[in-house]
Amino acid sequence: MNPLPVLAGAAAAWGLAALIALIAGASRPWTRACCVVSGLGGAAALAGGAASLISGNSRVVTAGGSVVVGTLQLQATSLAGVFVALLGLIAVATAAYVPRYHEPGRGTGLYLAVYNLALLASLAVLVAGNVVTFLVAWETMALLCYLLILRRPRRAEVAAGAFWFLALSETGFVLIIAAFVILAAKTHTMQLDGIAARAHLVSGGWRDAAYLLALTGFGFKAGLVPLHVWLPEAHPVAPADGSAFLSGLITKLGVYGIALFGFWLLPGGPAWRGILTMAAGAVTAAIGILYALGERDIKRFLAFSTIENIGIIVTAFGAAMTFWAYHQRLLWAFLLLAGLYHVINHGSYKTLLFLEAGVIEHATGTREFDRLGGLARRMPRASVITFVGTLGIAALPPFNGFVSEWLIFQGLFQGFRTGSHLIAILIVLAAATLGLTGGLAIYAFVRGYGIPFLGMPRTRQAAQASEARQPVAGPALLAVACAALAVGAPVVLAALARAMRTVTGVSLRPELLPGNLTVIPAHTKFSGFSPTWLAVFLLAITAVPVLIYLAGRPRAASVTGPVWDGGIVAFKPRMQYSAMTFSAPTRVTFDALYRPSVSLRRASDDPAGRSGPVHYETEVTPVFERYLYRPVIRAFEWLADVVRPIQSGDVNLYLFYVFAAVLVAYLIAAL
Amino acid sequence: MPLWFIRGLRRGVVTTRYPARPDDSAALLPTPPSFRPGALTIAVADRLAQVCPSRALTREGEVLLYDVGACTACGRCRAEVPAAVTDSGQFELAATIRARLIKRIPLADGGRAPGSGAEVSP
Amino acid sequence: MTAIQRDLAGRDPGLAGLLAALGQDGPAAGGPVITADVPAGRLEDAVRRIAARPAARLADVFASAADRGDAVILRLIWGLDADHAYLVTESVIEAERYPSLSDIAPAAFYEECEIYEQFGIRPAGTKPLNRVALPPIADCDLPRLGRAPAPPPADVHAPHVVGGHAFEFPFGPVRQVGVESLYYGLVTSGEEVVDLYLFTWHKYRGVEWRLQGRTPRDALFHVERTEGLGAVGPAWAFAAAAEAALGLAPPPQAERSRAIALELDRLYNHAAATAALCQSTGLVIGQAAAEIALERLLRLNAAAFGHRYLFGVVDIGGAAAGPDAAALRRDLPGAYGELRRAADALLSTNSFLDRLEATGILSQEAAARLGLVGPVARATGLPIDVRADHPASPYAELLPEVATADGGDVLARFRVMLAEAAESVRLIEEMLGAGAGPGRAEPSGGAGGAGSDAAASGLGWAESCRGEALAWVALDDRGRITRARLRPASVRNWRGFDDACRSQNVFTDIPIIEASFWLTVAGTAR
Amino acid sequence: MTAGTDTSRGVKETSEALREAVARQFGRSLHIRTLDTGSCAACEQEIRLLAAPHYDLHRLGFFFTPAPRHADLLMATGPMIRAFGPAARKTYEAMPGPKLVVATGACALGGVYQPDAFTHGGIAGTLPVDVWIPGCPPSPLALLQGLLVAVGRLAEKVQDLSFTQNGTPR
Repeated sequence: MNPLPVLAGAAAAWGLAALIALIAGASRPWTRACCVVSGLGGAAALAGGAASLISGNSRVVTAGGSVVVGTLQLQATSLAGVFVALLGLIAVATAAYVPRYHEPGRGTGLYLAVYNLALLASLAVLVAGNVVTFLVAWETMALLCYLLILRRPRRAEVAAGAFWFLALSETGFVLIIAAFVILAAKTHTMQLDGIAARAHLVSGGWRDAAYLLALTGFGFKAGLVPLHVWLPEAHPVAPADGSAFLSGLITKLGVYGIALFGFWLLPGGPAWRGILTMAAGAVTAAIGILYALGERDIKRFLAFSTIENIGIIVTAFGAAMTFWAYHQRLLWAFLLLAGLYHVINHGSYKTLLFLEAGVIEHATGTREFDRLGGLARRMPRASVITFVGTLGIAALPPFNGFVSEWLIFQGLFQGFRTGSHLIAILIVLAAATLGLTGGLAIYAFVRGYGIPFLGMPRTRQAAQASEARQPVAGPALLAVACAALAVGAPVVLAALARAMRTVTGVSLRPELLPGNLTVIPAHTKFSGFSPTWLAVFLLAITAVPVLIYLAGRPRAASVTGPVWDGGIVAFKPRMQYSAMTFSAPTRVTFDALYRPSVSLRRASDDPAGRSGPVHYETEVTPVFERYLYRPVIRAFEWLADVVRPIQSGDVNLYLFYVFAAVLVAYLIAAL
Repeated sequence: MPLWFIRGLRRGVVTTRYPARPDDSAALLPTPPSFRPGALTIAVADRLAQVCPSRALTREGEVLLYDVGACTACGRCRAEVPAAVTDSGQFELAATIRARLIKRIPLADGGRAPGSGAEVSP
Repeated sequence: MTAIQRDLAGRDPGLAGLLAALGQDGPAAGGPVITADVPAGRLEDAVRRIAARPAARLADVFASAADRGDAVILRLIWGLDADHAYLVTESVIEAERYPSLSDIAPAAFYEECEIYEQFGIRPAGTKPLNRVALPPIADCDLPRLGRAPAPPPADVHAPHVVGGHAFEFPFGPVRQVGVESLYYGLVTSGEEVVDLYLFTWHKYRGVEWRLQGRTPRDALFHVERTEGLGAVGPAWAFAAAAEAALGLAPPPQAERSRAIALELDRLYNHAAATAALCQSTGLVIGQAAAEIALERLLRLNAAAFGHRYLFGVVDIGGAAAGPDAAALRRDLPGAYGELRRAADALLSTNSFLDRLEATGILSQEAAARLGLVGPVARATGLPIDVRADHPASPYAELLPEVATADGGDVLARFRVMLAEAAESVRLIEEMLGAGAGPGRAEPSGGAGGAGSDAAASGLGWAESCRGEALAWVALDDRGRITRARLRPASVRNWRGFDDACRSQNVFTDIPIIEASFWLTVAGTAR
Repeated sequence: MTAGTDTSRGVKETSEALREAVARQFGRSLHIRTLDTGSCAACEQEIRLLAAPHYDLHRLGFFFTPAPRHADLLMATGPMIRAFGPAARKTYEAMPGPKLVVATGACALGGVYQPDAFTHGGIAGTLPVDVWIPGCPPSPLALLQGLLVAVGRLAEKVQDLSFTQNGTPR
């Protein structure tokens, strides 16, 4: 079947939702209506994405047409289908979340309008069939996201965060244009599949240039280190569903762009291209999780964890390209598949976590780890849902993160198949980095879940938190998705594998899935496991002790008493690990990266040795902002000062500028 | 570490065999006093009760109440009236009922012969 | 307390000037204890003058209720170690406030807190005090030595609030097996110890209050049981104080008998500290070796004096028990040999030494500032040893040599203890040669040296295994105690403990540091 | 766990039964938690020495445990400072039953300190005592005997001692 009509329906729904929100979004019932429509659109997108996965590349639909902007061309590819489906899932979950999260009002109306348009623009990016459509949609999407972040423009940090986003996004946009222009110029076509078909005409140098420009340009959006700085700035200031959208989808659009160039427009390429991509990914993953461990704000923490996951995905892509260069087409296709599966998984649980972060913020009025605690007792629903997401993102079975990361690892471990020792070592090195990342991720999310939800409340707000009238359905839906994507992994992977054949031309079906719900990393006789049966098994072994306990309870006499506290007068909330003390070991181990600064005030420094209040602060230095971006910014300010004299305000002078510009243009054309 | 091991072997076994066999180090321990009822007159009993710092000795009529539990075996009573007080040499004093640690020691001849206290005084 | 008399000529002439400045006439300041009356108005100036003097340390500060009205007599005891004398200044405080001593001599802070809790007067200034003995119970009406403080305003006690990214690790009061109850508030950033404070109020037994109205000999029973590990030092100090008040001179063989007990006390305590160090570093086999030595030393105590912990040896005016010289000569070398062998083995075990080196470093400056004593102070290079600085008989003739070390870390303390143990053995053998036995000087004439307050009060000291133990006793004309001040060494050295624990150390070092200090909670919460 | 609060009579009958239960349930192995309610630290030293080579209580199946949750027997020393009472009761209540309390040393038995504003003068009023071990401090041998009496592996001797010369001093 042709997915485009379905997607058109989704687009229409979102347009309508935007209209409703714009006109009557201020009132609660209309807000609900808008969300229902938007949710329907999401469902349509989900269906469309699935359809395009099933049907493979659909034909191009051309509409309109003018000499200036070219034609509007749409095309549902199976590569984009993955992202479209994710877009749909996120849209549905968010639609269920919004009505309880946003208090009705004019601002909400506008916000929802912008949000639905942003959904529309993102869809357009994904179904864009030619360069112009893609670029226009991309820029629209960026601007709309900028407005999303500006939900509360009064506050300074909001403006700053939004500006970080816009600045980096535009910088990246320029590079993306350049990449497309190179390809379009060398292949004499603006159509994406045309470019893909004629890519062999482009000389190696230009191919590499185009790819590097694309990697960097999309890297800004995806959040590759050191192009990641906008995420921790923009995520905390946007509303919860806004940041969920940014993390869940917008960063993935960057990944889509990289995949677009690396696997479809310019497949293959020299080994170093893959190695470079892989290295960028590995570094991003490690740095991302390390900074996450240094964070005190839940949303900044989640933003850094997003950077980590993007790193994992890009590592998989880079390794895939490397394998291509060594004629390991099977692994090439397999790692692309694993990466895309991780895209879906991360999209689901990261959205979940951001939505729950919003719940926590509304229930307690803070996002600071060290002002929370003991929420599991006060907010059981939120804690269960968050726990599912946490297990997923910490890549622990039986949830989905484990499956995709396992696949990626299995792919990397087969680096030896390249036949080159150096390459094999490099790939295994990347695998080791991801190993470190995975370990730290578990550490980080033990902290990320334990500090807010376990222990005793650290502040009065946390002690009085209540989840009554807090959104549930949206996150719960995503939690179910997390479980389904794990248990049903073989099925999903099978569908993906078949769909990707249209991109890679490699059939993974028999190698990947010999049946009986087992997954094999491309090559049989290497390894393999069954996520489904693992989940069943885990449930079984957890059930056994529970059953024994339930069976034994009537007979066993038990006395419930207070916790043994060493006989102190009373426990104080201060007597439990805080977020920063919990991650102190990493701060000590990696202090070269963190460059932590410590400020300490204590009464016992008094020469008489009196004891009393202590205050201990430690701050992590934002290395990239300080040592990379600040100089650049200074340089631009300097440049601005230099060129200011040109703007004299004299009309004749400006006319002369125009004349000179035209002259130069002619000269260039003449040569 | 191996050095430590060898040292240990050279050192040999020092562990007591108590309770299977008596332990001779018990002879060194300070032990609660034992009284000669013959030499205990009311006067002596009062002196002992007065000198006992832990109030283990009190006179109740014609009986000297001796609380072994409260006694610290400080030896002051022995020093006060050596003729009436000696060492019991008992160290296995654990009791499961507090009352079993309180001994009633009858005083000699109903406490007549008030001078008798002077004879035993040093 | 017949300490050898030194006359002013033997002393640094500066002292005469100082005393003159304090309004003292020279001759009166002949003995090892100089008493000076300092009016409250001139107290601050006097403290500055004395503190400015080299080798003058504030050994103790305590108060006692004056006979008339609500006035409080504030006594400062200064150890003028270079001059081999103690200087006791007495000031009558009428007001609620008195000049803040800890601003000039920081060592006075802990005692300022004590005095506030016991007498309700507090130092001038707004600096908060710490809770020392009173439990944090709203209506805590424990009997006081003086007048109870008014319901404390909020600013009296410094609250132990932890801010920022650190958290408080509560430890105790019920801690490991076989150790005293003690509460650590351990403030940590997750790795290093940021701050540490102690609560000891749950062991406060009001001993000083208990002693009031008792006869010295009756009180001695409780003094010995105030700090059972190392009971001889405080007991001797108390007995010496009472003897000074009563004007008694114990017979020499009794003094030697006390001194032998004191050195045996030092020996077994250092052995116990060695065992504790091994335990805290997880060297079980070394712990066993040290404990064999410890048990043999305790049995030696029992054989020599009839008590494993040497209770009941010291007596007012002499010694109630004399050593069994034969047993000592027979068993001391063997028992000490055990300790020596264990120590040599430990000093050649690197895994052990590595834990001790650079752990719990205490600077000499801190030790001097906080007025620490004993092995802890000597391990920082401060040669404070009462046996040498204020030699009471028989130490005047023995001339013990003071063991010091540099670095002030746990290893330094360990080495000091070992050196002291060796010195103790030498001293014991020497004293056995001179002959020792029981004996008691009976009060000449009416008991209690019938008379004025000055005559019936006295200061006593002894170098216990933990350092200088001080006692001050005032008797009424019936020879009963009106005010007894006990200052075991533990009271002093605990205040250096948190200093040693802070900063560069991590959790696991704290038991090691505690073992190397080898203090008792009972001694400080008395 | 109100046994800790109500005073001796009610407790006494139960403690007899309790001792049988203890002897039956863990006749040979027992875990000990110590509790310092204000002692002078000498009793603590003697208790530490129980584990030392000379006495080695492990050979008799006794072990020390820092966690009351794992302890069967509480060795309490000291006169029970009033301010420490709550902590002592917490410790006792943190122990699983059946459990024994051994009052260790003259202070704990009410010898050295009389009841006053500072101390209860003995632990009997605060905790239900099952075995009393006199001594100041009780020597490790005395402690061993007390522990063995506590688990019914040794008969107590003190009740047929008269502490008089013509009695049966043995």
